[in-house]
This record gives sequence, C-alpha cells and structure tokens, in this order.
Amino acid sequence: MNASLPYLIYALFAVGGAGIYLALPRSGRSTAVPGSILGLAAVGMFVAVVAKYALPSEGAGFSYLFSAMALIGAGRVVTHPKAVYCVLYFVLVIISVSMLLVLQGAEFLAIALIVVYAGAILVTYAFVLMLSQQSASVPGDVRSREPFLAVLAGFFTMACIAGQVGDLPLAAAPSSEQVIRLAQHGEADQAVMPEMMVDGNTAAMGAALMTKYVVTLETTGVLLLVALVGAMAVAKKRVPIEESPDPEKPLGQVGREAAPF
Amino acid sequence: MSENNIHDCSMLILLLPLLGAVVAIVLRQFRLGDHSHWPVIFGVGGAAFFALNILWMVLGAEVGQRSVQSVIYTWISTGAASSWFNFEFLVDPLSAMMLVTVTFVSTLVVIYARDYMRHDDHPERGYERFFAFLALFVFSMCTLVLAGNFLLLYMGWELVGLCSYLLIGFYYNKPSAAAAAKKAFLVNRIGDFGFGLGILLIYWTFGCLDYASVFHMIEEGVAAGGQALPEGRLAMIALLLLCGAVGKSAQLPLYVWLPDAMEGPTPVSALIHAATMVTAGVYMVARCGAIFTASPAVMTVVAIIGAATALFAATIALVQNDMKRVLAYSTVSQLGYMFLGLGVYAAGSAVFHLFTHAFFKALLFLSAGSVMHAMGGIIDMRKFGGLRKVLPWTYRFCLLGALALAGFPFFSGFFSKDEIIHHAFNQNFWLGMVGSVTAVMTAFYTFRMIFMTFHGPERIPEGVHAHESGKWILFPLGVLSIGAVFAGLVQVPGEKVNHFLEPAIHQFHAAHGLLLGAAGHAVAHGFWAEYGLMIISGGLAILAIGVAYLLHVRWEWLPGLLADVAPKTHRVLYNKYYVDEAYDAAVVKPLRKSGRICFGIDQYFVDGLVFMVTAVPRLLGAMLRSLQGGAMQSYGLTMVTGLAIIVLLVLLA
Amino acid sequence: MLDLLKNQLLFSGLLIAVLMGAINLGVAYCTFYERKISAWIQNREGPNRVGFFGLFWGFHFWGYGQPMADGLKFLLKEEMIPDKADKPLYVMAPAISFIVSTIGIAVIPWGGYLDIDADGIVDVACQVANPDIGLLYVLGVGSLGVYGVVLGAWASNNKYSLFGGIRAAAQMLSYEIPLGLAILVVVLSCGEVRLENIVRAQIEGGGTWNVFVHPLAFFLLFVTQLAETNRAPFDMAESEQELVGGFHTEYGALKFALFFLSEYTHMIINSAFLCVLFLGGWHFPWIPGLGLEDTAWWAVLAKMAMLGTKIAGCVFVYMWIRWTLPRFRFDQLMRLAWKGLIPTGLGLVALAVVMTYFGIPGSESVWPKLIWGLGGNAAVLFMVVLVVGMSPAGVTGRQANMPPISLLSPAKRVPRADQGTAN
Amino acid sequence: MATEGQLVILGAALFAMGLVGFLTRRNLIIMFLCTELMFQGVLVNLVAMGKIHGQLDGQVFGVFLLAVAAVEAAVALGLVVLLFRRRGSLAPDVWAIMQG
Repeated sequence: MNASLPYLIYALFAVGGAGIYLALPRSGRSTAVPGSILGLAAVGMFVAVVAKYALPSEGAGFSYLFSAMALIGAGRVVTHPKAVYCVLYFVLVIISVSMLLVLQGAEFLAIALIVVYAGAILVTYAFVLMLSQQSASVPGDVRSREPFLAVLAGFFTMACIAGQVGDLPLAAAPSSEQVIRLAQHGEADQAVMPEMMVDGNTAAMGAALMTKYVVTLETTGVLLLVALVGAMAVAKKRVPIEESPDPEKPLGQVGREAAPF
Repeated sequence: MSENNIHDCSMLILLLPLLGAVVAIVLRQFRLGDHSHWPVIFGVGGAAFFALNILWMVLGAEVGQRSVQSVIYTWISTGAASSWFNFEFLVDPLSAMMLVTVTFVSTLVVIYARDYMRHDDHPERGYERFFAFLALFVFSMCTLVLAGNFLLLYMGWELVGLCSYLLIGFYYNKPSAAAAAKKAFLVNRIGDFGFGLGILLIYWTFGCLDYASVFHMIEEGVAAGGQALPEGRLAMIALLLLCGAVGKSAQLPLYVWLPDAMEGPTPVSALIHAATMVTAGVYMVARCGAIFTASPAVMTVVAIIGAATALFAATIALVQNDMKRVLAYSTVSQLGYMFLGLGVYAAGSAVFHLFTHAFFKALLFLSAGSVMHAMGGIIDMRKFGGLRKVLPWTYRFCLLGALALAGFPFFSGFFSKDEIIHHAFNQNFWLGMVGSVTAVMTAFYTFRMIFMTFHGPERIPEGVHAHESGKWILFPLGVLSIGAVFAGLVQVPGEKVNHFLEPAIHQFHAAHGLLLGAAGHAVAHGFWAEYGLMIISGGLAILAIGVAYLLHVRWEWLPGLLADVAPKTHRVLYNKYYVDEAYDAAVVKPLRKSGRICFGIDQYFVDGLVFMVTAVPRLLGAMLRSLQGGAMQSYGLTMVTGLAIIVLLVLLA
Repeated sequence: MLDLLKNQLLFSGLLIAVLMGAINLGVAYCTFYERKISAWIQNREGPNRVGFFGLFWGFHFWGYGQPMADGLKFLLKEEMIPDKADKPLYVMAPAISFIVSTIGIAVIPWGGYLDIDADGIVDVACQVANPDIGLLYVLGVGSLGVYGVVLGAWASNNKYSLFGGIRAAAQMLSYEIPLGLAILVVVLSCGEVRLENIVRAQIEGGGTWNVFVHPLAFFLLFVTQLAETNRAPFDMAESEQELVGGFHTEYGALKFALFFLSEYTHMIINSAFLCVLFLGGWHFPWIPGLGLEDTAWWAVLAKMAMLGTKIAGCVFVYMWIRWTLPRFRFDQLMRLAWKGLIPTGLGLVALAVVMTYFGIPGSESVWPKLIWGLGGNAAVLFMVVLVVGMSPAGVTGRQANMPPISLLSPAKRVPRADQGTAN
Repeated sequence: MATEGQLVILGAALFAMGLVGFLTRRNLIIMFLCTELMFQGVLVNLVAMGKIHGQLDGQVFGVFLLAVAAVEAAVALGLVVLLFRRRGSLAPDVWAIMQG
C-alpha cells in the first residue's frame, strides 16, 4: 500500500469540490465551464488513481466506466439548474450504480435498485415536479445558498473518511468466487448462508432475508404500510391555498393550484 | 318497614331526576327539543311517587322503627373502619316529610314550567337546559335531605348552591340575572364557609360524621375516644352550622341574595326560593337539634335572628311595588318564622310551617308568574290592576294562597304560624309579640298585593295581550291551592305532625326534658289557653286584610298620603333599609380598594423583580437568535460543520 | 461458420439482429392488422389499396404494402420541434420509450437449446441472455417504460400532453403493483426466477401450463399489461376525445413513429412474456418435436414458430379488446387497480404461498396442482367479488351532482340544514 | 487496491455531492433528490464493505435501505405537495418563518 494514497484521495476530493463549487448555479456570470472542466479532471484523477492502485481484475474497464458515469451524473444532479434534468441525471446515477453492483455480483440488489428507485421513487419525483413546477426552472434554482461553506464542510468530511480507504483490510478481501469456495469448505467463518451462495445471489439473498433477517424484513413491511397510510393521510388533506400576505410580493413561483384530474 | 324497600326507593328518588336531567341534555342532540320536559316530568314525578311511598312506609312502621339508615357504598375510606365515610341514606319521619314536600312541589313546578318556559320569548331559551337544571336541582335537594351523614349533607348543600346559581343565572346574557346569580353564590359561600368549618369541627371533635354516632356521642356527652367534650365546643359547632343555615335560608345578615334571585325564571323562584332550597337551613337546624339544643345561648341567637328577620323583611315587603319582590321578602319573613320556631324549641312546628309554607308560597309565586305571563313580563304592580276579570282562575288560586299566607282562619298558614307564635309566647313574651306583629304585617302586605293586582279599575299595560294561562299552568296552581287550603288540617286533631316528627327531632326533647307535647300541654289546658291566641291572631289577620282593602281599594289616595306624611320612613323601607348599599360601602368597596393596592404592588414590585429575572434570558436569546433562522439548510450546514470537526478530531487523535 | 455460431456471444448477436428485424417487421404489420381487425369488427373493408411499388398492375396484394407506405411517410415528413419545448428531452423521450420497450427481448427464451451440428451435444441457448434474474430484469425494464411517456409529455410544454403524462405516470405506477404480484405467483409456483427454467417447469415432470393452475393470475397479468402498454381500455394517456392526442400531441414524423413503434413493440414483448410465464413458452403438448429433448435446428425453428403463433394470438386479443371495449374513466381505472386487482393479486400470492407450503408445485402429478390451483382461484375470486360487491361504489365527479336517476338508485342524502340552537 | 476500495471512494464522493446539494439547492424536490444521492453513496459503501468482509449483510442492508428510501420518498413527497399547495412555492425559504 502506497503511503501517498491518502494524499491523492485528498487531492481528488479537493479538485472535485472545487469543480462542484464552480459548477453550482449562481447569479451573475456563470462559472459552469471551468467547474465542469475541474469536475471532469477529478473524475479522470479518480479513474487514474483507482487504476494505478487496483489489483487487476475482470471487468475493470466497465467498472471505471460506470464509476465515471455515476460521478458525472451525481455532479449534474447537484449542479443542474433544471429540476427535471436533476431527476434524469439521478436515473443515470442509479443505472450506473446498479451496473456496478452487477459487477460486484449483487444482481438482486441491482435490479431492486432499478425497480424501486428508477421505477417508482424517481417517477414519483418527476410526477410531483410536473404537478408543482411547470416551467423548467424557478428563480431559486439558479442561485445556490452558501456554496463555499457547504462544499468545504461536505467534501472535507468525506475526504477525511475516504482517505482512510488505505486502512481497509483490502489484502484479506477475497473475491466472490473465493467466498463461495471458502463457504463450500466451511472455512469462511463469517460467510452468510454459504450453501446458498452457490445457487446465485438472488437465492442467497432470499434465504438471508427469510431466515436471519426475517424480523427486520417484517418490520420493514410494517414501516412501508405505515408510510402508505401516512402518505394517504397527508395527501388527502385539503389545505387552503394561503394568499400571499403582500400581493406585491408573491411567496414564490406559483404553479398550478390543483391537480389536473 | 322493609329496609330494602326504603333503600330502593331512596335510590330511585335520587336517580330518577338525575336520569331525567341526563336524558334531557343528551337527547338534545337528537332534537328532543320542545319535548324535553317529558323526561324531567317523569323523573321528578317518579321521585314524588317514591317519596310518597317512603312516607307511607314510614307511617306504617312502628314508632320506634321509623328511622332507617342504609349504606349504599363506602365513599371515602380513611383507613380506620370507624372513619369511613359512607354514601348512606337516613330515612326517618323528618326526611320523609321533607322529601314529599320537595318532590311534590317540584313536580308541580316542572309541569307549570312546561307552558311557562315554552312561551318565554327570551332570545336564548335553553328549554332543555332549563329542565335539566330543574331535575338536577331536585336531585341535589333530595341528596341533601336523604343524606345520612354530614359529608353527604354538605355535598347536597353545595350542589343545591350550584344549581341555584345556574338557575338564577339562567338568562346569563341578562346582566342583572348574571349579577344576581353571582351575588347568590357569593353570599352563600360566606355561609357555607362557616358550615364547612362546622363540619370539620364536628369531625375533629367526634371523629366521625354520621348523624347517628354524632348525636349519640352528644347525648353521652363524650368526644372522640371517650374524652369529655371541651367546654363551649358544641356552642361553637352550633354557631358555625347556624352560619351556613343563615346563608342558605336567607336570614338576617345574609338574606340579601334572595330578593335579587327573583331575576331567574318564575318557576325557579317558586321552586328554589319559596318551597325547597331555602328550607335547607331549617331542615339542617331541625336535623341537628341535638347540637343546637345543647347550647341554650345559640338557641336564643337562633330565635332572635328568626324574629328579627321576620319583622325586618315584613316591613320591607310593606312598600315594595314589584309583585315577586313582595313575595321574596315575604319568604324571608316566613323563614324568619321558622327560625323563630326552631329557636323556641318548637322544631316540629317549624317544620310544619315549612311544609305548609311550601304549598302556599309556591302557589303564590306561580300565580305571580301567571300574572307576569299574562302581562308580557311586566311585574310592577303599579302598572296594572283589576285583573280579576282577565285572569279569573289565577285570581282565585292566588287569593287562596294569599289567605293561607295571611293566616286567615282555617287555612294552612293559620295553623302553622299560630303554633310558632304560640310557642314563642311560651318562651318569651317579646318574641311572641314580634311574631304577632309580623303576622299582622304579613296579612296586610299580602292583601295589598292582591288588591293592587286584581282589584280596582282594570288597567293593562300598553300593547299587552292579557289572557288567562293554559291548563299546564292552571293545573299545578289548582293542586297547590288544595294544598294551601287543607295542608294545615293534618295537624288539627291533636298535633299529629308534631308527634310524627317527634322521633326524628327527639333531641330537642331529650336534651332538656322539654318534651314538645309536654311543653304545649303544660300551658295549653283550658279553652282560652289553647284557642285564645288562635282567635286573636285570626282576628288580627282579618283586621289587617280589611285595612289593606280600605287603603288599596277604597281610599286609594291614602297610601300616597301616608308615604308623604312619613317620607323618610317610606324611603328607608322602599330602599330596603339601604342594606345593599351598606354592604357595598362596608365590604365591597374596601375590598376593591385593597385589591387595587395589591394589584399595584404586584404590577410594579413583583413583576419588576420577575422582569429583571427574565431580562437575562432575553439578552441571551437576542445573542443566540441568529442560530435559529428557521432555514433548515442553515441547520444542516451547522450540523455538517460539527461533523467535520468531530471527524477531524477523531482522525487526529 | 457453424463453429463460430457455437459461441453463445456471437449467436446472441445474430439472434439480436434477427429478432430486431422480425419484431420491427412484425410491428409494422401489427399496425396493418390493427386496422384490418378494426375494419373487420366494424364490418368494413379496411386498408386494401397499397401494393408494392406498382408491381403487378391492378393487383394490390390486399393492401399489404400499406405499412411500408406508412413508414416511408413518417420518414419523409418534416421534423418539427415546438418552440417552447424542452428540446433535449423532447428529442430523447421517444428514443427512451422505444429503447425501453425493445430491450425486453433479451431474456425471452425463444426456443430452448440448440444443437447446431446435430452431434447430440447442446451448443447454445436460443436466448440473447439468460441471467439468473431474468424475471426481475423484466420487472426492472418494465418499470422504466414510464419515463418516455412522462418526459415526452412534460417536454412538449403542452397542457394536454402534461395531463396525458401525469395520467400515464399514475396509471403505470399503480398497475405495476398487480403486475408484480401476478409475476410473484408464477415465481412461487415454479420456484424460479430464470425464465428458461420457468418454461422448463411448465413442461417437465408433473408440470403443466401455469394458466391452468393460476387462471386468475394470468388474467391479472394480461389486464395489467394492457394498462402498462396504454392500450384500450386503459389508454387514458392518449384519450383523444379529451386530450387531443395525449402525451404525444406535439409529436410528429419519425418521433411520433417511434412512440407508435414502441407501443406495438411493447405489445409484442408483453405477449411474449405472457406466453413464457403462463402459456408454456415454446411448448405445446402432444405435438412431437416441441419437447425439451428436441434440440435440432428444425425443432428449434418449430418452437420459435409455436411461440410466434401464441404471441400473434395474444396480440390479436389485444386488438380485439381495443375495438370492443369502451375506455375507463380515470377514477374507475384507479379504483380497479387499487381496489380490485391488488387485493386479488394479494389473495393469489397467499394462495401460491399456501400451495408452496404444502409442496404442491413439486408434486409429480398434474392433478393436485390443478385441483388446488383451480379451487383456490375460485375461492379467491369468490371472496374478491364478495368484498367488492359489499363495498359501496364511490360516487365521484359529475355523478355527485346529478339527481337520482330512478327510485331504485339510492337517493342522495340531503344535507341537513343547520337548524341552530333555537330549541 | 481492489474494486472494493474504488467503491468506497465512489460512495464517499456520492455522499459528499449529495450533502453539498442538500445544503445549497433552493428547491425542496432537488434537496430530497440529494438526500437520495446520499443514500446511493451509503448503498455503494454497504455493498463494498459487505464484499470486503465476505458477507451478504451489506447487500441485505441495502435492501432495507431501499425500503426506507421508498418510505421516505412517499411521505416526504406527500409533505412537499402539501407544502407546495399552502405556499405555491417549492423554496424552503418560505417555510423559514417559525409559526404556521
């Protein structure tokens, strides 16, 4: 493990943070172009650092590709002035992450991610966005709040944590095939559901969810039910539309006042 | 006499009116509305039925077996078995008679109110509210009467006070009614304060509160734990209890609330302030005869208060022009008679007077209500006259009631009042004289009222459609007038009522050996001794009626002349001796002034200190306010900054 | 050459090419048959004029040249983008729609395994990809279908488009739940999520087509797929009587053609899944050469033809329904999903769980499956009908303002005037 | 460094960007999107850590995380719609006033 790795990671986050800071929407002259360049540079650095220090493994190219896609997508989610594009870029992030998960052998989680996030949650976001905001962007969207402090605090914290990646027990990490093999011979003390792993990720997940985590699973089901009821209760409530106290100065961009159906 | 039957009947007497009240209020939601008198009529009427039943059972029992104490459940347990406070009923001749009086008159009043309140064109009628309050009142009064210990008595006492407050202030959006309700409540509080202290003193002294034990211990002359009674303790207790009685029964210092309480609807006046509630004090003193008779000085006080009240109120009633007000002062005066009776060791006569008075006074009040009803709410006697053609039946019933009140021979009031005067003469000549003079006055002002209202040329206020009341109003009047005429006769052959009541109020006799009958018989042998006073007082009553006739029908110019001849006297009487003004000057104004001073102290001194204390957090808040702008993203930023610092510290450590 | 094809990757590539061509052609002729079938149902002729390039004078080939002419027209029309539209999204939306509806073909087992050189050793699977999450892949791809509609609607900057898009979003989100439940029934009864194995489970041992065991689930899946494809009677998203053209009001030329294509592609792919999940895929009993053990090239072709026939049948039913049933109102549509289909689906899942618990799916004989399945389905149907019949029908929209029609219909409750506290 | 380390760094980056977006954007829906972005970072990290320890627990927790995200989205979006109806704006600033 190279001692310079943490510093490379810090630098990576610093460049990325600077890029995000510049690319955040702001009033006055846009600095999106230098911001994008810095951001792309950070993504490039990320790929370079990972490629330099990574052990050679199968599908590494796809891994870099999807990582880069996820990073760029996330950057655009944060910086794009139009909310609908934010949603779309988030879909891009989801798909990239899901592909990364497939590469990690977590197929079930990958598909679940797409079904739940892209298929349900983000459609709902788009839905709400359409209901509430017809124009592409509202005045508030093109001006960010306290960008410098936020970027400083957020990226500093995460850089500090990510810098510890060198301390992870990476050398001891077996590949998924190794896990399966170890499990088959009963040698992996912490491998969960070893015999199930052989049948593939979905079956193993099913077995884990239904045995070790069955109580958690049920609790989650109850949580979903409660959320369902809560969402219904919230949505059914008819609230009067408050008039702006000062008609000269509207409270904000007023969209449509009621659902179209 | 079966205890179980008594027990069940007592429960029903309490529960039926309560049920009526609840039903009337609850069914309001279901548009019971104009029919909400039915549950109350059935409830109170049922109570009257069972009260008669109880009286019947008590009459049918052996003389020695007529007192039944039945425990419903343990109300408050203080640990030691001796000091448990039970929810218990005491049924004896006294309470049976009281129950019958209360529930019977109440039933008639409720029936009367059905029509009276219906045509009440007050903006906020509250029909069902009125009936619910009435039923609640009957429940409270029955609780008071049936109570088997002082605690329950006190509960009934306070409930009655509450109900009277609610009913007097029934037209709560009328300022005078609200003020009258407040006044009644506050004045009663003064009395109740003493009453409560008296009960506490009883408990302190005897360690228990139920009648039987307390009276037994008094007879034995011992206090709790077998110690000797402290000197003057019983007198102290009696005085405190008297305080409550004076408040509730409107005796001399504390009578001021009763005339004002006429602000309530007329059925309320009839029910509460003539027949039932104000009799609570009389009942209580009669019930606690053992305590009162143990201290002759207090008995004297009772007698003097009674006599003074009787005379005092009668003089005021002489000149009042408001029909209900005349009746109110007459009530005060008659209550004074009852206290006089109690004070001269004639509790039986006092209770008997209470009994007859309930009938004729309720009759008079209801008749006044009928007049008021016909006159469109006007009650000032100067504004109308000669109504006997317009209101023939009301006139007849009212006349019967007036004759009873005036003590016209062989009407009910004649017997009962005469008995009290008789006993008063036996006790003290001057007390008797006061009673007699008051009786004359009573006859005078009663018939002054009758003549002013019903005789003379017919005068009806402008724009009033005068008409006789309907059968719902006339029926109770008729029934009550029968009572007013004949109620006295139950006593006539040989003082039956007194003998009936004897076991209940035997303490009066036991303490002094002054057996009521013996006392009566001691001086009453011989025709003149026995009937002379009767003849004299009957004659006086007739004379007074005649004078009233002359003054108010024949020589109508004379009352005005009299008022002119003695203007000061008239003014003083007309203004009720300026008692309200005196109270105002002596109590209310100083209190208000001291309150203002206290307020000033609170505002400038206490609040100033508090403000100095609050200034510190205020300053701190002003400094910290910027941390709480309400924008969640600022909070988030602060949070993340904190997180960053913590992460840095952890990593550097 | 043949050896080259033994590589699954290359074979898959070939398969993709063939399938894309076949499906596009099929889509083109679907539009043609849609019109023919509608004409047949409405007792008229339908398109019958266009031939091929004027060949054979006077002979029109029954109008079979029509799809070609339509395609050409779409290609040659002017591409127009509305001025206030959000251009990138406006352009992207039809593409998303088409891509999402097409990539579903990847996991469909078209014809089992293929033994190319007839040496008795299976060489390749006649399937583009056979991941062990095949069914979940279907769900995932299906759930992305809504984006094309929603984004196109929003990007058009047209009120009617937006209404259509919002309706489509709500409808698709709602109908995805009973869809998932119906698929879950299959998963439970087959114990598999790999499509290949699901087909195998319907053939092997005591297996029978799932439609016989779970007819209600089949119906459920069919209905929800109708809704997912926005086909009548669920075509609220483009109900032209109300919304001009729904979400594609502002689209024309090739972009509209893409939406159009994607709808029909969706139909075909959905039918394929329906067949795989419930109708035994490429299998048909009693016909020799359609078994698991038949892996020769001609047998595989026969299997593909079998599956194609089934798909064609399903597509025909789609069209039949479209030209027969009237459209739902939107609230009726939502009520059907949330109060009708989802409870039914839950009941069916419970039934499948119970059957799994008693080991019915693994039995060697067909009869327990049939008895349990049909009996259970009847019970679920009975209970759902009972419950639905008991629940009062919600009166919404215009109905609430209408007077009662007859004495038999429940009279509207007259709100009690507040009588105050006069009494 | 194996791909797990890459995922850890990626997760951290996603989380950081979500955090920044949450703190800086002035649109309630984008803010919630950014919280979802943070969820993504956590998810990636969970899977990576699970892989490092040779366990399935990471993925299982990922599934629960998805459920929680769905719950959060359902309720939060309902609330956002409610807030929007009240004030006609998606900006969080119009809710900075403390009362009402």
